Amino acid sequence: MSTLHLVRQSAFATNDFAQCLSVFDHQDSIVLMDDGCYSLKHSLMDSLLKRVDGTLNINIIASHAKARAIETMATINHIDMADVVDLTFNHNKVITWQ
Amino acid sequence: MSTLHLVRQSAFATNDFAQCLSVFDHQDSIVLMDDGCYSLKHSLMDSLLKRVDGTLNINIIASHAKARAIETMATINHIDMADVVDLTFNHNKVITWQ
Amino acid sequence: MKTLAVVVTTPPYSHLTITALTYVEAALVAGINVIGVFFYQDGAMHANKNISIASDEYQAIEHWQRLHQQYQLPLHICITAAEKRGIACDVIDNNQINKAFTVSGLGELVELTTKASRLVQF
Amino acid sequence: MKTLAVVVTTPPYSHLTITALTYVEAALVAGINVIGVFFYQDGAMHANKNISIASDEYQAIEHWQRLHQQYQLPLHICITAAEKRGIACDVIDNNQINKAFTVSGLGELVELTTKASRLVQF
Amino acid sequence: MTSIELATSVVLSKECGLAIINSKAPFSSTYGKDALDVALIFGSFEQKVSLFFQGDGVYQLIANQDGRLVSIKDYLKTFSAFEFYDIEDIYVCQQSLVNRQLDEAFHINDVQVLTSIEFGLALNRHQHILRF
Amino acid sequence: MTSIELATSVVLSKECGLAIINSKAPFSSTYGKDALDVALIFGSFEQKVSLFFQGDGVYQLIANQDGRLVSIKDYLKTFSAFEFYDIEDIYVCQQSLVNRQLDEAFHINDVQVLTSIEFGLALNRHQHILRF
Repeated sequence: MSTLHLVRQSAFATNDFAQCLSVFDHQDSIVLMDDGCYSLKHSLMDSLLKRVDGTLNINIIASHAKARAIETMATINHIDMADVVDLTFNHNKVITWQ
Repeated sequence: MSTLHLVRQSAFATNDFAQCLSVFDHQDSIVLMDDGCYSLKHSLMDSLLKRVDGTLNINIIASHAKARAIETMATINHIDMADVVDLTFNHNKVITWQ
Repeated sequence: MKTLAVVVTTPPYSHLTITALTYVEAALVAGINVIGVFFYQDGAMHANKNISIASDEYQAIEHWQRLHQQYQLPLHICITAAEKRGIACDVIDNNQINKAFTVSGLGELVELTTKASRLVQF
Repeated sequence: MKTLAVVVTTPPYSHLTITALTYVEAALVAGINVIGVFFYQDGAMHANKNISIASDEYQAIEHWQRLHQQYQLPLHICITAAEKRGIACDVIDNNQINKAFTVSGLGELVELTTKASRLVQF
Repeated sequence: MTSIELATSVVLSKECGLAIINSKAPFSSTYGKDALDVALIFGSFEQKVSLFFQGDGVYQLIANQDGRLVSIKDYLKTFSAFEFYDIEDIYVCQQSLVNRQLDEAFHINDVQVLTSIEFGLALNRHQHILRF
Repeated sequence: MTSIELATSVVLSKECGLAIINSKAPFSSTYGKDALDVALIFGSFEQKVSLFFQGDGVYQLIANQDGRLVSIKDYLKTFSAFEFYDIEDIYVCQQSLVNRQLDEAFHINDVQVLTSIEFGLALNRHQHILRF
């Protein structure tokens, strides 16, 4: 039973990403899209990366990050929208945090 | 040169109240209205109350707080919309944080 | 003379608009010269005559019309914001625009801002 | 069979809608059976034929129409959400509603949700 | 099968229906009412729907509110119809309550206060999730 | 008059025009574009307007962005017209940049990076304030 979390808002602006992480399970995956890409640089993301110890599936839509001039790191998967469709069906359900 | 700050959003949901406080001057006044009333219970408000040491003019629209079942404290002025109009002209300018 | 200009950016079905209306009415009752309300962003939706809000909900548009009639309060909607939101503004005998509202450009906001001693946004 | 239902709550002039469109098109291209898109809240504004977005901006409504024609993608707007936002839905020969969209009730969302193996909200 | 595995399989087998997460305070936007309308229509079509309250959404459940004081038709009163529509699973995030200094005093009965982990597990039992 | 009083009176006497606070990131809403339209119309009417960037609004100034990658017409390019419209006072909150791990590398010239106190003082020099 895994969940795909679509994160669409900046963690610097709203509390939504914190709510996402509070229900996040180790089998789940995250896709950062739209302003959710900014959350990559938030301290909540650092905490998450430490908590899951490198086993976590964190993805970012490459074009959304590049449009915003966000430098990403190698530990994050750079994906496109076709990959998001695949992830939708590789997980049991989807929650959109917007 | 004083500013009236109209705070309309919950500090628990968005970063706007933090931005308001970062430009807040000791001559300024705050009105908590709409979901801004919830900010009364946020730790940022505790910090503010400590910082200004009781000299601060903090107001809450009584009907907005009561509709939300928010318990207010005696150190806060309970006002109505006519008072907000007065405050508008007792200060040099208004910033709305929404 | 205390003069006030107000900018409204919330749509008629938002409860935040009730606060804007209450404030403007309190200002008018207090004898403040409210030189105009400028509806920008989603606020422009107020001028759409086809808007239908359930009858037991707050009727923001009727209340703006009432203030317009009772106090000759000028109500300006931004034409660009309105057209983006599906209000046709360029038609002769336009029956989609509520007559209490004047279709204006952003220049009207400049006018209001420079004339008013206070500008308040909702 | 992979079946997908999508809920769109952002208006046509929001850039967030581009992401929804890109996702739905990627699903269709991948051969997913997208059984319908349900436009709720501000998403209902998509069906307003009078919406006019500057020609050099992204034309979300045209892209939905294209997907509707190319893939017979069903596009449902919620009638209550639409009427709140100034789209008259109860008129015969209604010329305010974009023909690519079907005026539906929330019951259609129940239908889509129970039939789809995945429900994704934008 | 250990008792933990048994418990897990029971949880898994119950997967069904729609979960609605409410994340917004009640009186400044129509999100709460829009979510309620979805919940009631699912109920009236006899489809399983559960309600989750998290973040500022928990304010929707707090006792002694009165929207009429700010000219708002109080849709929160309709929450009392949940029983009639067989909407029985109503969950609230304990951490969200604590953060906001709120007591567990609600205007409807049978609200289950869950820790973040329980809240996540309960969400996970549903097939589809919408968030308002 | 002390030098501090003198400095204060100079600041006070300059009070004029409109300040626009930009608080939203550029590509997910129309707020940035809506604020830009207001700034340019004030400029074209030869009214003084100053731009402030705070919170996620600072993302509007960052170099090397490209909205076309996500099919958005890049209104940020229009920022280069500020000079033509005599919009000269462009302020950004340093703390907002630091929080977001952003360098002071902007896509337009003459952006002034201010501490929170300076940012507040600069705002205070204006007669009217709008925030988008």
